Amino acid sequence: MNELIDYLVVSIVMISVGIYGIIVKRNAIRMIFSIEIIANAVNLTLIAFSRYLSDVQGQVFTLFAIAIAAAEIAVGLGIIIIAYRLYREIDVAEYRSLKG
Amino acid sequence: MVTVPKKFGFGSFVSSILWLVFWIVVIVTLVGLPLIFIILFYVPLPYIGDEVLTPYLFFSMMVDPTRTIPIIKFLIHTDIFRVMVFPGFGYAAIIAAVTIFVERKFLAKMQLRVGPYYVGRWEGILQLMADGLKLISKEIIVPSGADKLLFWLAPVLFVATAAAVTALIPVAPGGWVVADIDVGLIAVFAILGFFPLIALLFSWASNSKYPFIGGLRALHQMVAFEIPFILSALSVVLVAGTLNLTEIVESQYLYWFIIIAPISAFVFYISSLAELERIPFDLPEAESEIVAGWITETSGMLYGLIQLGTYLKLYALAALFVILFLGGWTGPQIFPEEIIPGYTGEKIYNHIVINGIFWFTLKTFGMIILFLLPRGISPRIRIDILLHTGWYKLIVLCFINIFAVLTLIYGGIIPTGGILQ
Amino acid sequence: MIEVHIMAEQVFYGLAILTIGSAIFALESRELIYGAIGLALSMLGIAGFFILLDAPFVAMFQIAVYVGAVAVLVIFTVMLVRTNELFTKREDKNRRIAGIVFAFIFMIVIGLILLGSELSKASIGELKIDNITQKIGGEMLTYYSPAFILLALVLAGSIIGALTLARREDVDNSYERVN
Amino acid sequence: MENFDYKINDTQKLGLEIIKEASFDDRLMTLSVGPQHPGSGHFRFVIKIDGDYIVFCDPDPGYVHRGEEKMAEYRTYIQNIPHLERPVIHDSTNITYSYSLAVEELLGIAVPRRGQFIRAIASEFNRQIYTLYWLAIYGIFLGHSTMFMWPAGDRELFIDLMEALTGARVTHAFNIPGGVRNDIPNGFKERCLRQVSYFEKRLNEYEDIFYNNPLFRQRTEKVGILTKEDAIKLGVTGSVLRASGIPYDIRKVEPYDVYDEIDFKVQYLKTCDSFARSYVPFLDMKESCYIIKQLLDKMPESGDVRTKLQSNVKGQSGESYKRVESGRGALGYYVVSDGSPKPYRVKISVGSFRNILALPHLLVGSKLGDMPAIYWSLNYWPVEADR
Amino acid sequence: MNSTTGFTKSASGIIKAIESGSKHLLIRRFTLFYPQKKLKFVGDGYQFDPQKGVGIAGTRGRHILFHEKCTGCQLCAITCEGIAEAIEMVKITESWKQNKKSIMPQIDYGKCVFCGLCVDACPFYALYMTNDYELAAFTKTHLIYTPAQLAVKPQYDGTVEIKIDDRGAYHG
Amino acid sequence: MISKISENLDKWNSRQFITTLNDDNISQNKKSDNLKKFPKEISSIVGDSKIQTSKTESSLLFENSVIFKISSKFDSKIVVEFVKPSRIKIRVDPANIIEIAKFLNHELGFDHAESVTGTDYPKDNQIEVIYHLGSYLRDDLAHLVLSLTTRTDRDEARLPSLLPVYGSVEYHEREIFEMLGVYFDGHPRNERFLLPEDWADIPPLRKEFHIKGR
Amino acid sequence: MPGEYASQFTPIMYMLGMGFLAGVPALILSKILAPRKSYNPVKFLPMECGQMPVGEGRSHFMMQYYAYILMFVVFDVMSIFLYAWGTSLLSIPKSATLPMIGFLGIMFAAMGYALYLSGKKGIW
Repeated sequence: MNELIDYLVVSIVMISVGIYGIIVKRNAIRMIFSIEIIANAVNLTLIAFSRYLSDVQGQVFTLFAIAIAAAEIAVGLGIIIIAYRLYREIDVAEYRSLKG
Repeated sequence: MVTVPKKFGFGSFVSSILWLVFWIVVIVTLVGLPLIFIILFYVPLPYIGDEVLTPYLFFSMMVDPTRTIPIIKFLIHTDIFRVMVFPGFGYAAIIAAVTIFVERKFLAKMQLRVGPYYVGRWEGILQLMADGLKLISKEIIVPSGADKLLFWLAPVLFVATAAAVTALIPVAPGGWVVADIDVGLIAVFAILGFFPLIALLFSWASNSKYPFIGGLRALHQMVAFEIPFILSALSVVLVAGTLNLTEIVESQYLYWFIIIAPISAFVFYISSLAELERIPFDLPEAESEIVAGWITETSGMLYGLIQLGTYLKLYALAALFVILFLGGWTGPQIFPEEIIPGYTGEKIYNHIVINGIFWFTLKTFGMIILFLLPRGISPRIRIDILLHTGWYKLIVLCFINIFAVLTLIYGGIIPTGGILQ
Repeated sequence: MIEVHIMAEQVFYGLAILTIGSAIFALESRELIYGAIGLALSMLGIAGFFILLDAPFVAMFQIAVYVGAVAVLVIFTVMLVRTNELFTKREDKNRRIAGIVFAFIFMIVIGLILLGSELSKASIGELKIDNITQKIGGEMLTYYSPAFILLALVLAGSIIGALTLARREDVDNSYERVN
Repeated sequence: MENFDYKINDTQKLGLEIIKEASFDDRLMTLSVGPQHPGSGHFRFVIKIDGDYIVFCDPDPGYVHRGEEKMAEYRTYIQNIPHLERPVIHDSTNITYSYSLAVEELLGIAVPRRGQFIRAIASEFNRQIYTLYWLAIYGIFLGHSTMFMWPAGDRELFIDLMEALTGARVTHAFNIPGGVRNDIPNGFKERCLRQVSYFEKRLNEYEDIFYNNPLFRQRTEKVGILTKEDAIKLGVTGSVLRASGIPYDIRKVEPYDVYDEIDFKVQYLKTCDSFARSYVPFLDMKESCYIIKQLLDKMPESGDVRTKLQSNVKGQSGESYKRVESGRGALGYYVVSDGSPKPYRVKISVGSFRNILALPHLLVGSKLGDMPAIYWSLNYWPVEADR
Repeated sequence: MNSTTGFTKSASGIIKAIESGSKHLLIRRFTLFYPQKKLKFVGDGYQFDPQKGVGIAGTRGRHILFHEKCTGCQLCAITCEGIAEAIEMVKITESWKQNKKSIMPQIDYGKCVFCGLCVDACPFYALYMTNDYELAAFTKTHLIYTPAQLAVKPQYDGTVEIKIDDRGAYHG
Repeated sequence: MISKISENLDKWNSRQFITTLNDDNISQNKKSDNLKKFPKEISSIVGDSKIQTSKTESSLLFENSVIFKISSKFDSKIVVEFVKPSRIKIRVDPANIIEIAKFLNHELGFDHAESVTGTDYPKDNQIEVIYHLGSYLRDDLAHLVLSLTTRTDRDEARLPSLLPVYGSVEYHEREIFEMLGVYFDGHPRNERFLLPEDWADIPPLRKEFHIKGR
Repeated sequence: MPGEYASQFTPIMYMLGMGFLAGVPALILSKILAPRKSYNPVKFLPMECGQMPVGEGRSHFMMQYYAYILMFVVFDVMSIFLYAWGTSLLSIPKSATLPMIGFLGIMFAAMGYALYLSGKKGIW
């Protein structure tokens, strides 16, 4: 049977994939993908624990987390677009001049 | 001098059918029956009621029709029957087929035409079959440079997704629904969000410009109308207090929700038109601007599948309108309890279910006609007007109705604690 | 219900493969638009897990938001940010190896910690709640109402911020009629 | 109908800004509209779009009936008639009308009075046929399929009428130098009157479902504004010109045959937009019904309809330029004769070719969704422009 | 224009459009069911009176050639030369006394444009046009009508007439 | 991919081309009729011929007043070819045409060009280009069509473009360029417009271009 | 045991499978029945109105309505939150509607400002 630990393992693998993406990818949109993957892995953990405890609070947290992830993605893509317009580039390594 | 096709000869028609029957009988007796018996020898036989379904029993059922009632009952209550035949795919597909015929005749009447006329003996009733045969026998052209997998997969996905939407529709009392989900309403919205993505995927796969613009327009349209669409159902949920579609229908046994949420119903109607990509919102397929929109590169059966999916979607949304606002299957009982007076055998005819199906189908068809009507009377609108309508007008209208409903609930006019309790 | 429990394990493995595979595809696909589709599929897999964990409302929310909205937004951004060469730029190899190694180390360490802990023996029991959606709504509006208001502020701030960021200063198009 | 003038072409401002911006950017998409496009006819124009805005437009006509002018130099004056009507088979009486006028001037012959009336009736009917066809296509261009079917059906009744008169359904070959080919059949007058009164009723229904439809108004009002100055500069003609506020109609300014005896108003609007350009032909149809009634009323009961001509009649050397008002505006023929039985040079000056100049002017800066609304409102017949 | 009048105007416009559209659900259509029913034409076809120089109104369908009047003068062929090149003069086997050269027109309906100018050109009342317009054939050679075929008077039994009344126009 | 397609396309096109050529040969050989034809020769035209009109000289007062206005300004530069009811034809030198057109547009009110026509006169070795000018704004001029004519050498056909004066001649002049081979100096696009993309023959409206089989 | 609610969703999967069952055989049948003519390069070109295609079909291309899509993401989240409220409206105390009113108020303000921005300023 699938138990709590199985979900946690899936979550960890997802987080690792996300971390790999953040380290390797320099494309800003792909980095946002990585962040989303990590956020979802965390959501999965939350829901798994919520089910383990037979409680809805984890689900409420997940709803909030998803909402905030959506808001974050909107702002993140907005930033990417303004950066693209300024530098004609979506490679984060090229955004050095942002350091000021 | 005149070259008209040969006249229809009734005699030759009958003789050809007789030949066909003869050959079928011969093949069945020589090949089919031995095969069936061989299979029956190895396969464990199912229990029908209390007795094992032996071949003897099976054939004796043919002689005595009343003995088939248990097997029919057994079949009806399986999941396979629900998915394939009654509230599921078969029913939806038949309604979709009838819709296509009705649309063509209805539009033709409105436009002083005749519509399909020749195929089938009466008013071109078999036109759809002829069209299907034509589409099947056409070559499918995959444009060069297309993404082959997505190009073939997307129309099938389209039909499958449309079928998944129809799975959520309750048709009659007593659990006549394929999937009875607690969050049915949100599931409908979630699945409907897939269609523009499929459109965009298909347009991206076909490596052509016009489909590409069409796919983007489909996404824009979804963006403009998804929120009014979701919000317009909220005023119903406020009163019903549940997201389960069956319970929403059951909570309307006193009055239909269109009485307390007329503006929401109007918004739902308009947004459904937009979701269905029908005129006046058929921007993704606007043929005078972008040849045929996202289905420009489709040919043959791919086009047929997309059309099938579109009409399944039309049925699903019309049924959803009926469920949310028009009381679903509720209606006066007009079917008698017994279809054969004095019949005392096992009951196969449930008059409440039949009544529910009748009223549901009737209302759904009324809604489908309403969905078809704008195609006859209005031109297509432009994309910026569309976005403007969705964001500035429909959302405001939705909230007006939501607050009206809220006032009714808190004012005690609608009893708190739910209609169901 | 019995069938489901037999199926649940296979469904779980299928969903795991779908989720992780499409997450990797989202990061490694050649075309960014396919990457967006991969992300959407991955989120769909997560939603499948949610359903498996008896959280249907959250699952539907996940599908509606991620497939319906976020995938659309990402695809539009990909459309907006033109110039195809930007997307096909290769990463340098060392960085890639470092990333893979680090990810593996992280996975193994945390995995070992988890497997060694008591959690590995924890078993999921019967579900003791009904009317999940109503419960969620109730919790959200009573106990967590300050967080809810805060969330509203976050959403409002994000939309205003995103629009302000994406605005073009160089065009003064006060002539545009929206209708 | 509220009349108001536009000082600036405000719909196109944003588009023009985008053109400036797009010139250094690589985000343009080239679309070729036509020749196999549901929204072009036998015509092609290459557009470049930036998002939803058209920033470049290059018309490329010339796909059908090229070289009618050259072919006319190889045929006698009368043999030319079935050829010259090919470019606009829906308006074939009008396109041979001005040819007949020009050749009559070269040959120095006059048309009997009854013939002049029959000509005018036939040309009015043909204008109705053309305009109905045009209106049907405008309907389907904007996605209004009912507006495609109704005018197409009502056009059929006029075609039946023309068939009774001339014997052919579209390519009538009816006008001929010296008059018309045949007299009207028995009972034609009553049939015409019944038809016209029926059609006037139908026009009100068109107004209900199409012109007063708010969705149609949204599509066309304040879209593609061709100001009066631009209209004159670009030399557009016909309904496009009249929609820009200039009451110029050849039937009024230079009456040919019997039009100086007819009482009618030149229909024009001052809103200069696509709606006006689509509404002026409609008003013309209404006015045309009135003209037909008058013509039938004033027509002499009997008399000659045609001056007899030799089949290979020789013209005096010289030239003539005659214009009529066709469905698409002024239609002029410039015919040069060298005294032989064949014309030395025939030039057809058609309204379509003049109106098409306004297409890039209007399309650049407008939205892609406005393309059909602007393009077909220019009253452009692709085949006619190709000649 | 303020918003309320705009709203009422557009609402009334939509309602009128719906009314006008649904009204037509009950109106008789004027579709002609063509192969079963045929339209009634004026007269017997387009004819020409060379004496007066004026035609007689009628449908321009397939030609009819009166052998006893045709003199083989080629005027129809000459006229057609510049228009469609559909008429060719061919030898005929039987001899007519007015036709010394024994040539008569043969018409290729694959090329003919039915302008009727050959009828105008005939000074001997020999070539007219008839009401028959159903000339479709499977091969191009079947479209070429020899003088013998042209002499046959076609049967045309069109009876349907357009009727216009208060309920609309219809064929009946 | 596209290059491969275009290669194949070329093959395809060439195959079709060969078949059409063969068809033409066959049809020409088949054509064996001894019908009499009209003579092909075209007699030359006398330049200053006038046609008798039904109106008398007195009714041409308005037209003559317009002529007077023009000739009072450009005395010797214009040649009045004819004056007919509502029609005036004047001929000018190519060198003066822009000046005169500006005068006609801005002073006299001929605000648009209806059409531009070219006629080939091989006898005189000249090409005549005619601008039919009209007026939209002035009611009294509305019926009048003024033909502004100029002639150019056939072998070296060059004329100044009237595009700066009359915006409406843009496509008409392009048409004249490709149909008669008159190059318009100052026109931005002297290029193909109506003819096929692969047209490689002399300009078709010149008299030495003959239609096949005639 | 997890998966109690999952059993509700299995019929949807069956229905999806049914869609495939309807679609795939039709395509296979069509593949068998349909004629396959000899290769013609023009036939397989993407639609370009009868011309040779210019430029690539899959370009990066954007319409000028980006603002609405940004708004859509946030307000989609909002509208589904409203459902959580809507279902529980009858089972929670009346005072619990006050946070919802506050939520809606803040979102309305944001939406008004966003619509003002998207209408006024040029957004990609």
